Amino acid sequence: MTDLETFRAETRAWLEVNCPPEMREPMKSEDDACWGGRKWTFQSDAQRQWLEVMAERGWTVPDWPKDYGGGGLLPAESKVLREELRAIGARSPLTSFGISMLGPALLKYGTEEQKRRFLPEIARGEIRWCQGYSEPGAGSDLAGLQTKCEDRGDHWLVNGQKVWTSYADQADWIFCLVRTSAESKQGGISFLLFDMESPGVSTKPILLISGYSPFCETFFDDVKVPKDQVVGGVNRGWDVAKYLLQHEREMISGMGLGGGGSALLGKLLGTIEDPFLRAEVAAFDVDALAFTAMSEHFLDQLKAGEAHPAMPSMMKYSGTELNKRRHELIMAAGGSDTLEWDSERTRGGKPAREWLRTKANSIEGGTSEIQLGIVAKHILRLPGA
Amino acid sequence: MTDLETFRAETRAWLEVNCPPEMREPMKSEDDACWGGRKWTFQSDAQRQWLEVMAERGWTVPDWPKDYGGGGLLPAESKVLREELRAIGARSPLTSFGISMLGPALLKYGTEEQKRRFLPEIARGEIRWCQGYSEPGAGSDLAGLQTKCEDRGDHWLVNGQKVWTSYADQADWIFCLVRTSAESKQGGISFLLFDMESPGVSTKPILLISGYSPFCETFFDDVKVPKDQVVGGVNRGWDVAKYLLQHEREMISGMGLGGGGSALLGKLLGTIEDPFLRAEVAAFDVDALAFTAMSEHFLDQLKAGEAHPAMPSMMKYSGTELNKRRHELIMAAGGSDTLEWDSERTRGGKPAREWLRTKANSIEGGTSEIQLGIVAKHILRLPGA
Amino acid sequence: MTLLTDDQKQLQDMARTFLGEEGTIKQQLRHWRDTGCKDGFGHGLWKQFAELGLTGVAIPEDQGGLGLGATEAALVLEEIGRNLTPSPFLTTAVAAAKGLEGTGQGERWFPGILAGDTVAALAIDEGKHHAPEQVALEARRQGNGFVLNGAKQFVVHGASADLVLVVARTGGSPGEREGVTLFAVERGASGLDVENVTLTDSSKAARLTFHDVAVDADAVVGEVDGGWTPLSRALAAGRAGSAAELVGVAAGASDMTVDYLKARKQFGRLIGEFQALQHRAAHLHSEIEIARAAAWKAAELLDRDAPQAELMVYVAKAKAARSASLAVQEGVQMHGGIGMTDEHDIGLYMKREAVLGSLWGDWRYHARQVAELSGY
Amino acid sequence: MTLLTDDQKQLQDMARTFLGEEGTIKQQLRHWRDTGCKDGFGHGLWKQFAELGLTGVAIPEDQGGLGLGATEAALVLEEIGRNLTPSPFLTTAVAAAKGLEGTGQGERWFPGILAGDTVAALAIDEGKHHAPEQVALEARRQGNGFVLNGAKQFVVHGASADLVLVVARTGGSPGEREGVTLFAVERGASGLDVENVTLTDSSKAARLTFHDVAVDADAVVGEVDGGWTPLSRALAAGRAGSAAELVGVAAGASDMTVDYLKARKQFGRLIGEFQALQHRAAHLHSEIEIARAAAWKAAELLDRDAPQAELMVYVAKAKAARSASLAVQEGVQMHGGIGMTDEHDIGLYMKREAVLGSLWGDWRYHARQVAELSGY
Repeated sequence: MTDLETFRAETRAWLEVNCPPEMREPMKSEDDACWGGRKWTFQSDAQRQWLEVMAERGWTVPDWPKDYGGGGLLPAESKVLREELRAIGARSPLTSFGISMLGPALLKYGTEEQKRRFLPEIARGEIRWCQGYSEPGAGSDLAGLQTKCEDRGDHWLVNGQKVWTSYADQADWIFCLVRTSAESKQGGISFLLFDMESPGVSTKPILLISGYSPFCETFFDDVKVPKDQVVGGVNRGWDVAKYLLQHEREMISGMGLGGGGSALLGKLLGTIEDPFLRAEVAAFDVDALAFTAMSEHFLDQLKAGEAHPAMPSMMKYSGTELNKRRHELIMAAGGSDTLEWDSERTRGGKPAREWLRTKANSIEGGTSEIQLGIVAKHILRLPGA
Repeated sequence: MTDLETFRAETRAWLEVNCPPEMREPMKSEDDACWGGRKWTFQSDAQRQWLEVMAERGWTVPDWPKDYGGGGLLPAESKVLREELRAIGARSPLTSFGISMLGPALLKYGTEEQKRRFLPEIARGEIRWCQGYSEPGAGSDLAGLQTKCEDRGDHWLVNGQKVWTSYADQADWIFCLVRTSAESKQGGISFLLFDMESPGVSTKPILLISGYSPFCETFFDDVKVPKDQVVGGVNRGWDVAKYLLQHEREMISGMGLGGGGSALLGKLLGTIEDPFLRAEVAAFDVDALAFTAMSEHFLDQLKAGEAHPAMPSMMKYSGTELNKRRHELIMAAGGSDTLEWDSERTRGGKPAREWLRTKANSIEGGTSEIQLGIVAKHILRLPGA
Repeated sequence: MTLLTDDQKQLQDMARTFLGEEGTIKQQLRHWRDTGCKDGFGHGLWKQFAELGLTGVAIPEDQGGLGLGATEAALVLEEIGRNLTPSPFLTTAVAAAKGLEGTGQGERWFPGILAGDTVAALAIDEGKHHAPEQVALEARRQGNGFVLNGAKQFVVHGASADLVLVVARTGGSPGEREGVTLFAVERGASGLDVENVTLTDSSKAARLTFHDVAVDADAVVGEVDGGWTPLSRALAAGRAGSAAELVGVAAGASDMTVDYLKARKQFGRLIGEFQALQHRAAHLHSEIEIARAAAWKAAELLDRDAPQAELMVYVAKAKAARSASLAVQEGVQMHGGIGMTDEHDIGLYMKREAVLGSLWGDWRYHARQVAELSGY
Repeated sequence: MTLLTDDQKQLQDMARTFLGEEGTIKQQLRHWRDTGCKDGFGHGLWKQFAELGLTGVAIPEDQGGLGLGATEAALVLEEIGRNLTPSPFLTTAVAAAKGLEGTGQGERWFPGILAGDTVAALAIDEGKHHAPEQVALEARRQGNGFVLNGAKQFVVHGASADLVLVVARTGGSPGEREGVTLFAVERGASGLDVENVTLTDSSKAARLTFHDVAVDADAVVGEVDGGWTPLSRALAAGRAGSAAELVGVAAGASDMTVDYLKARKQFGRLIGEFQALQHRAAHLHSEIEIARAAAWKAAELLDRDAPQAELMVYVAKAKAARSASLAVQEGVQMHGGIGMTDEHDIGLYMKREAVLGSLWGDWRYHARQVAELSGY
């Protein structure tokens, strides 16, 4: 047996013992995810146990170095682990912006001290992070942000407002873009980390058309932040921000089909009486299965370091547009049943609310228009893009 | 009976006597149209007779003044005539760029002498006109044209090249945009009329992907043109050009569905075995019938002087995109039969050649992109459009 | 038609002013939604409809109405759509009124409708998809009347309705048009179970369950076993009307979006300067114009009782639903984040389109009818 | 797979160089088209395929081939698609070779294919639409062999073929997979009428008419009544291959168009600066990348003989055809007038897409298979 075969056999055996059966059942919705953090209440013993054993091995972040709480796996091993997890239908032990967004940015731009301080907490799911990027006046034009961060000698003083902060009301810490200089648009931005319990931080959930409030407005009123919590250097946060955005898009594109994964929509819907709808669903399934193939290919490219840096934009664009189409079709198949907004029959209007929720997919994390512009500029190299 | 009812009764009776039965059969293709002109060979006695009797009454151009060879009808009468012609399925007696494009421009911008000289010949189908607008370097950017027109005292001297001149090789005269001044882009353009038999004019058909050559390259080599053949004033041709373009787009949007008219594509295709294709055809028929309703409405608005000046752009855009879709579906329904390029079975590859021909619909007469830009600017009044 | 007469223009102006002033999103939709109104609309506004004569738009003059037609109804409904005004106008004054017309039921019901006192609803669907031929709700003869057993859903305004037009089967089998009978069932009928359901757009529809609901013989609208005739008339008017309302929804969403494109700045420019958005907005505008022409054409043909009316109603509903769907999706997307918030009105257009687009058949249903009616 | 191995990258480089130098539009497609070649491709180039070993890409090593698979064939076919290179590679070295594999017919036919001497064709369709189950061409037992009667169409390279794999019915009824038998019919068989038809893309396909064409028992490929097995193998390889070639067509058209956007000026700017075109080009690029991933995935699953291969082949062909159709339509439109001329190459991509997109089932056929195979 090669080393890799040995690793596979051992991993399989270990998972067999350590992955609780409940954690092998498909997630019914996003609500089943484990986010961790100081305020987290585990939904079951199985959920707690699965996080603990995986974190213990560093397998919440299998390819991070062991020193920072990771598994220290080689890319090939990491792939084997993914395959084995997929084979038993294991749920992700931890869903976290710390893992998918901040972690990669810290690994690349953080100081040694920052890595040792923040990464292990992320790996163990002890601190839940949120992202302070967008502002009311700066949506797609992210670099236009105005949240002011002044150097007060022994600390930073932050004043301003963020918007679209996902789960800010449930997060422990924030990674935040702030303006440390007005002299240059992109060159006056810094990337700052701080505790959401710092005095002067407040959040206000935003009610969405779906009736859910996954986002907040977040206000900073004379928030004091220690000096060593800037990542990547003062006024050099834009590079960190962009790097992190790529990872965010990878994550979003990975979620592309939401809870659907590679399951055929037509199978999910059961008998489709309307032949016209059936045709549309089949056309959708063609696109969705093709996109799933692309996602696998992209992930392999990524892990092999061969992915074009703008590819996440392409994936994010295609995946989110597909997901919107998916939910349009689910609504069409559900007919007037799915139009019920808060009946028990629809579990409180779940189909319609999820459908409306997907409309944000092509806006959050950079609009579809922004992604197409990035593809045009960085992949096609069109002039003036 | 009101005057209009009387007019309707008389018209109906007259048509019954004067419209030959052959001219009431649907046209099988564009080839059945009567274009007239010095080089024209009538395809049948019926075709000749129909043109003659209609021209006699001025009904090739029913709403032009009688002095210029028109029928002098009021808008309401004109509408009655159209309805009665449609009721018996009468073919158009004359298809002509003189009627649809040059005529309206002359009526608005021509001198009295020009109107009396050119309009009656157009109305009678004696002169076939072609349009000299596009140049190799000036396609969508029409005003960038370079064909040079110099004032040589007693005549103009024209040198340059046009492209996409429809049927230039069969036309008698050309209405042509030329550059009389280099000082201003749009303000240096004049609108010139001249005989295609003038020395120095030559044409070369362009072979298209359809295998047909409806367009030519047209070359002017020291062509002398009399001074009185400028329309709308020297260096003031751009207004004439734009006005004429609107009429061109009206004409094209009127032809929107090509030979199809308001006939349902699904009926035309007969049994559609593939349920997916059937769904697409039905969706197309919905769009096509809705567009037909729009065309009727637009025509009525136009005749009533209530149409927004940018509406022809909207109609041209929608109609040509529909026509492309129509032929995509015809090809799909025809399967491998329609892929045969020159067999007798396909009458020399007619379905495929017509399909390819439609691809030019959204390019000629201003691309779809140009039309959308016009709608954005002039109807939606979006900034910087 | 295809061009409005002066009278029609006046009616349009009147409806535009009335609904633009009294029927706004803030005063009506949001108000009734946020106060949790059980009807989902305001009876005061419905009274105003009556005072303006609008409740009688489709009711014959000799029965006290304006004696106008589908075209005039379409003009009013476009303004209703534009303002997302919740009201029982479509179900009561358009669909039900046409269903009752000439059946002898007018005398009983038109006065209440004209006065703005009566709300009417249509109970057709029994499953999640519109399929009127599939009606299975049983109406069994009993004595001088009938006994109804079965269930209905997606009965818009069903819980507020004084009158429910119930499509039942007195003969034949599900799938057949023969054997269908239309009944006028009054509010509070014994054995009638009403579940008031809030829909995505905050409007109310009911699920009705009939347990041995007894009705008199004179509750029959039209002929026994011949209910397809008044039902078709009601559905044609309702579908043409919903097409017009959808055009209003589309136009409202599109106008709001174009305004936003002219106001919102990003990257130092108005976003309306970006060509990609310009082209999409121009395409959308074209689609809405075409949908309106189709809706008007359908109304004109209905008013002329022309044989092509049936086909064109299918076309109009399908086209209007597709255009409105495009309008609300482009609208939300072009608004960006703010478009996702409950606070902004654009999302309300998306919700309304979903309900109205499905009512009495979604666009696929109507496209399928085009194919079937045309024999392909 | 999903990432290429070093060997595969080498093969891809080789194919790219070979076809980019020898298989160009000017040297091959236009040359054979404009000289009115009856085969529509050059035998010289086919010999070069053989010299490079490419004719044996799918033939087992122990029978003299490279013993590679669908993935390697896909890499070659993408380059063929990009250059619009006319050749019998897809029908002969991919589809027919897989059909013959393991049937005992390899010994007879592989040497000729390997040498670049033999051209093979598949005769499946009998109507204008692909429907292999519907085969009706009759093969009646006679003595030690069979007699064939019936007709075939869309037999690509049928008139140039030394070997035609004919799908016939020895049992069952049209619509059934049982009772289908695959026959290897040689060029010049008596009673075989060949009409050479030029297609839209200047390639040649034949209409074949069989009048009592007698074949020996050893012309049977695989088992009598069991022809569905080798036919499925041939079709899976052919469809996956045509998907890969379509990706090449799409990529070639898209690259040509993006280059044009960077070169053509209008209104004083490069047209590639216009945002509406940028977004459409970026969308197109995404679609092509996704189609390629699907084509590669289908090839990988075929090579692994995985159960999901059938589904993914349907997906790949459907996705590739749709993406390529988008690519050629956007390509012609963005080229403007010049794109409509025969002189420019972009129109040739449109013509090729039409033929290749239909071959062995258009995208609707394949989407329908996805639905049927998945039981909805």
